Amino acid sequence: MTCGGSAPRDYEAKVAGGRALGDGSGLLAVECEDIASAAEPGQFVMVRPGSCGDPFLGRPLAVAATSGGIFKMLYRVVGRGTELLVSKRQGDSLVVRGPIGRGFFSSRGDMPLPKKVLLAGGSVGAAPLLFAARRLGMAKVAGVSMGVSGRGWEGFAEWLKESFPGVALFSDDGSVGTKGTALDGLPCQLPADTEIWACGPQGMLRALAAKYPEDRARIRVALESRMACGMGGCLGCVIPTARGNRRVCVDGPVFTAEEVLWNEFAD
Amino acid sequence: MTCGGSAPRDYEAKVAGGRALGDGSGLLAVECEDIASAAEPGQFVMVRPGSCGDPFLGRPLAVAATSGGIFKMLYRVVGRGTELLVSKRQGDSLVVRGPIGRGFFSSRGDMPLPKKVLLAGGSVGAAPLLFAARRLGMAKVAGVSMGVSGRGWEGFAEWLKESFPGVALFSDDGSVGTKGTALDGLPCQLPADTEIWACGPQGMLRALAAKYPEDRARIRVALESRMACGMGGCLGCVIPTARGNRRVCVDGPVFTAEEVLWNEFAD
Amino acid sequence: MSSRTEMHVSIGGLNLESPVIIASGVWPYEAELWSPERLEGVGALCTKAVSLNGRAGNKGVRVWETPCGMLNSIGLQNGGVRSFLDDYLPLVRGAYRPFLVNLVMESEREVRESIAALAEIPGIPAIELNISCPNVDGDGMAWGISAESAAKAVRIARSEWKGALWVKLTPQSPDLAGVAKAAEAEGADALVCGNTWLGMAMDIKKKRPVFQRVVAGLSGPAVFPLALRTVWQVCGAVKLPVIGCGGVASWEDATAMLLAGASAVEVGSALFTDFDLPRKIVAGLSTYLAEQKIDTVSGLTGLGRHE
Amino acid sequence: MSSRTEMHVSIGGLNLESPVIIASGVWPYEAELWSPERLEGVGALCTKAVSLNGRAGNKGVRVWETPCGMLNSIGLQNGGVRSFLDDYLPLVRGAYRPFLVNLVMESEREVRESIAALAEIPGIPAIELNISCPNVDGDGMAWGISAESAAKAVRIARSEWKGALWVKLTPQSPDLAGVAKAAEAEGADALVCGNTWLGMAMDIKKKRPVFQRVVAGLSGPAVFPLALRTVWQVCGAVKLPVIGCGGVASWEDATAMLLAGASAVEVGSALFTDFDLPRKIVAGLSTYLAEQKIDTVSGLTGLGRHE
Ligand SMILES: Cc1cc2nc3c(=O)[nH]c(=O)nc-3n(C[C@H](O)[C@H](O)[C@H](O)COP(=O)(O)OP(=O)(O)OC[C@H]3O[C@@H](n4cnc5c(N)ncnc54)[C@H](O)[C@@H]3O)c2cc1C
Ligand SMILES: Cc1cc2nc3c(=O)[nH]c(=O)nc-3n(C[C@H](O)[C@H](O)[C@H](O)COP(=O)(O)OP(=O)(O)OC[C@H]3O[C@@H](n4cnc5c(N)ncnc54)[C@H](O)[C@@H]3O)c2cc1C
Ligand SMILES: Cc1cc2nc3c(=O)[nH]c(=O)nc-3n(C[C@H](O)[C@H](O)[C@H](O)COP(=O)(O)O)c2cc1C
Ligand SMILES: Cc1cc2nc3c(=O)[nH]c(=O)nc-3n(C[C@H](O)[C@H](O)[C@H](O)COP(=O)(O)O)c2cc1C
Ligand code: FES
Ligand code: FES
Repeated sequence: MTCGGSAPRDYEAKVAGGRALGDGSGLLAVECEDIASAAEPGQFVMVRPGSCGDPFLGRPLAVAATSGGIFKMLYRVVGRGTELLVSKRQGDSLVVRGPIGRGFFSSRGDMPLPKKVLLAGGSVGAAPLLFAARRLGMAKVAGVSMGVSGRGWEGFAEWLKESFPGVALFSDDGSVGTKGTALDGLPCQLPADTEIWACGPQGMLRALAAKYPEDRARIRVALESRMACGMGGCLGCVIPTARGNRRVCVDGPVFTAEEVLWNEFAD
Repeated sequence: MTCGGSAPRDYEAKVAGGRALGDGSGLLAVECEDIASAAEPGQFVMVRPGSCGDPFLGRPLAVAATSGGIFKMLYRVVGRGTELLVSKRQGDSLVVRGPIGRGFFSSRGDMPLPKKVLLAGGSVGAAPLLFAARRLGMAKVAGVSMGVSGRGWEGFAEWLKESFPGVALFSDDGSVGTKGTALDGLPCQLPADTEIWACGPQGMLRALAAKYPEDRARIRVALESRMACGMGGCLGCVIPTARGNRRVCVDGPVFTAEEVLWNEFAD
Repeated sequence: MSSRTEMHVSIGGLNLESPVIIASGVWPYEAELWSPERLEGVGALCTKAVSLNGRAGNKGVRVWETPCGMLNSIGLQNGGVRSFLDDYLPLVRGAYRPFLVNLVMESEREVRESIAALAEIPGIPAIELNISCPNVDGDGMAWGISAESAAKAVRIARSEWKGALWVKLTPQSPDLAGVAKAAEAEGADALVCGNTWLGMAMDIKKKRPVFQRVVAGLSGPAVFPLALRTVWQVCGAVKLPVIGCGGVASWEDATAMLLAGASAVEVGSALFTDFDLPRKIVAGLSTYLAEQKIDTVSGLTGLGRHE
Repeated sequence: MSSRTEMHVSIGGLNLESPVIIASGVWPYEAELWSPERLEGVGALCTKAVSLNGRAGNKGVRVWETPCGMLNSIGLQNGGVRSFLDDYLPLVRGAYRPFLVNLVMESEREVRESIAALAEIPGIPAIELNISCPNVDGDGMAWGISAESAAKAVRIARSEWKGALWVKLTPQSPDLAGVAKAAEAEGADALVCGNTWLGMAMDIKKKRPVFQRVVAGLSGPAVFPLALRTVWQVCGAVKLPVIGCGGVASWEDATAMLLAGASAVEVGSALFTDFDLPRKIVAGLSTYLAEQKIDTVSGLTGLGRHE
């Protein structure tokens, strides 16, 4: 159960800037040398968005990019925690715990990188994939397929196109890109030298595992789960895997689609 | 028990600006037409300083000035609630309940104004007195005596001098103004045509009542008490008076020093 | 926003225009606050505690903030039942809403006398019997702690009072289900679940408890998960309508209470920071009903119990 | 900041460098987090719950945020006592601090076997007996609910275990003082007061309880006023040292617990948002001692009880 990476730390960090992407999504840049220099794609931070005792728990948000002593997060407003992020301005302080977990690279252990990687994401699941694309280098990225729910996500879609030139874009209602899901942008057969790295809603990841029943070992998914501690302590975030319960926060959040026992849990 | 004034309302108001006065005290201006136009000196508001569920209760703060649709408050950082006020900037929103209570004027009922008023205050007790001085007109104000604790209050003292030209200033340690308390700036005998209007720590108000045992009916004090509701509902803020328990929030906060049973309560 | 029938609930002898009730001890007898405009969304109101004789209440600090909540030790300050009838009843009636007189369960003699005084006046729709106070005839434990003493309290009140009788339970009871069943058996018309939770605070500067009586009652959002659990348990134990009370501060909280089996909610401390909460709860419930394609708010009651 | 002797406390057979203990179930067996640098201010640690055999824990949602607190329904997930000894004990020892093995009070047979396994290994300083779990031999109620069942639990453990034995009470007991006295009489060395508070949450989108077992344990700042009250009551009932636990999230909270009679505090959920809390508590206590002109932290214990 001991975690390979190093345990996260808590920082009182300053907001370096933010950018609204429309309809409750946005980017937030935070000054934190330690996290920015150590984070890898797929890792995340726990952000305490308030300035007081409530909301009580941190909110898990993936690291979407790093540059210099700054890291960025991509958020979507879901409830009161993320709502508080919208009003953050440069200079505001923010308590963050991180970087947390095994990302797309460290979760491989000694396994070499594949020749090609297909990136597949749903809405803000784009965050770790963007970071992964940067680290992989565009030459290795065989394709990017992204899905959003549709109307209201136009601003976000623009940002996706900016961030992933050539992205295949899908939406549930067809109002943005092609009607369909991120899965529709993926090949029927997964080429032997290729892996899929994915992040998005559980339903999408489940469908992805179902689409390639034979190739699940070559699919890496960054999972979500309700979390209290983000340090492996509470056992609140476990998911059932072939090796028993595993903590999404520090044993993951990146797992292979093969490890995860998709049928034994529902959101 | 029914309150003479009108019951307060809740407003989601915007901060119009702020000014630090040094060492944890400051002024905060808030846009709220209704409160600014209705408030009288001695009335207060309940401010919920956080943007979330904790701190839970509003903080009582006196109205220190009004102009146009804006009212001002003078705060001193005491704990986590007032601490949160320091970081408020223009445009931030703030939940305020007000205006609350009977002020220096309405608490008189039909009693005519005296010819002269002496104002005596301790630290941020200056707030309602400043407002009272404006409403009375300087011609009616026979003198202003203010006490602060001393070192660390230099910025605040400067602001006092600015706000009350000719103020007699005292401090416990003599580092600001004369060594002593606001009481030392008051005459031994209270002239027959004069009232004292006071606001400050309970100890100071108690001492004031003790200084003029015969003239307590001509001393009006704005009291403090722990409050939960600021609308007369919880009965949390009562003090013992000659007429039984009275609620500081809506029956006061201004009482005559005669009504209050000083010996029956301690802070 | 919401049609009248959509929010209508009929509970324990009262017809309410909304399932949001103002809890006892929080709403002042200030004329303006009993005007319809200031009571939007409110289905009914509970008065402050009324006892036979006037009570001065407790000395010293009476309220204290805690994380997402507050402690209070008011001590039932009130002018007694006569003063209530003379000074405040006209005001209370003027709101044109069902109301409940929150009656302190004192000794048998006292409570019989209080009820007799209330019964003399026509048009008092309901009593909310507060059994959180010590049984001075008995062992000094609160009337609401055991099923036996609760049964006795309800029996006494029921024999004296013909109108609607709601019983307000105390979460300090180790046998809430038993107390609830006892109240049901003795003829209560509805149960309010519940009152404040026993807590305390320490003044670390003065190195002594904040409250003169040491302990005090905890209320506010902090207790919501606890109160919801007791509502779930009590609704599983009785057929009587149950009113959820404790920490309700949003329409989501109210909805959770209803889904757990409550027929209505009482809101207390949250009004200290938001006058407008009842209206907001009704608006939220109305939108929720539409989304869930449920016709009336009473259709929510207990819906969360069938998995 | 604080001298060693100032913060030293000696409780129920253990010598601690500070009165701040990490509560059970919150600190992971991650090597780095057991290094001295990451444990500044920590006087002792409780392990996660250990049961005789491994337990998978509960399915479904396990944690849920509430106002200033959280609910958990982890279900004692652990690998069993053997796995604890083989996989984690070396790590736990490496912290060079007193530690307590949080032992689940299961059936008599199971708990005897678990203790036998622990007793075989030299150098395990203390057991923290968790009597919040149902007594499967008895009526299914938690061992810690009644004085009788608590007495039996402590008797069993005491007869098997020679080291320090702390007993962790559950606030769900209607007779906390009785339970505490029973544990004292049966030879417990200290009492931890207490565990989580029974609450629940409703998922209003899914219209069903959030947790598969419906109820879950409430912890965090929200429960602090309740926990402080239980500490006050238990300290009034027994002579044993009491460790305050529930919602401690600042040095002020820890001070309040000590003044109420506790000899130390355990911190749990607050570590989920602040790794540095133990160090901050120690720093705050140290400043407070200086201001109050009190020599050692043990001098605070019970100081708030003399008015
Ligand atoms: C490893 C990981 C990485 C994530 N990365 C991102 C990201 O980069 N961008 C982004 O927008 N979102 C991300 N999420 C989802 C994000 O954590 C939730 O949307 C957020 O916690 C919602 O908080 P809230 O206060 O707005 O909602 P509320 O519903 O008010 O939150 C209440 C509680 O539920 C938890 N919660 C609510 N939704 C989720 C969820 N989907 N997953 C886990 N916990 C949840 C919250 O953390 C909180 O404890 C990530 C989640 C995980 C687990
Ligand atoms: C009618 C009235 C008018 C006031 N006007 C002013 C003013 O103009 N400027 C100013 O700086 N202060 C004023 N005060 C005092 C001010 O309310 C407290 O300093 C403030 O509430 C402290 O809050 P906190 O969160 O910083 O402190 P904390 O100690 O963290 O507060 C905890 C709780 O205690 C209450 N509390 C703490 N100190 C006091 C106090 N002295 N009086 C009443 N309640 C208290 C808080 O309201 C809160 O509920 C006034 C108080 C009253 C009753
Ligand atoms: C200041 C205050 C006074 C109260 N007075 C009474 C009372 O007189 N009678 C009563 O039955 N309950 C009384 N209560 C309890 C409330 O009616 C309610 O049951 C409790 O506060 C829990 O609900 P809440 O969390 O919404 O406040 C009082 C509560 C508060 C905060
Ligand atoms: C996620 C979680 C897991 C817990 N697991 C255990 C446990 O295994 N054994 C135990 O005795 N207490 C357990 N507890 C209870 C804590 O040790 C502590 O008693 C309780 O949370 C109250 O303290 P707090 O408010 O500081 O968290 C757990 C608490 C949490 C939040
Ligand atoms: S969030 Fe606590 S173990 Fe993963
Ligand atoms: S603050 Fe509630 S009655 Fe005054």
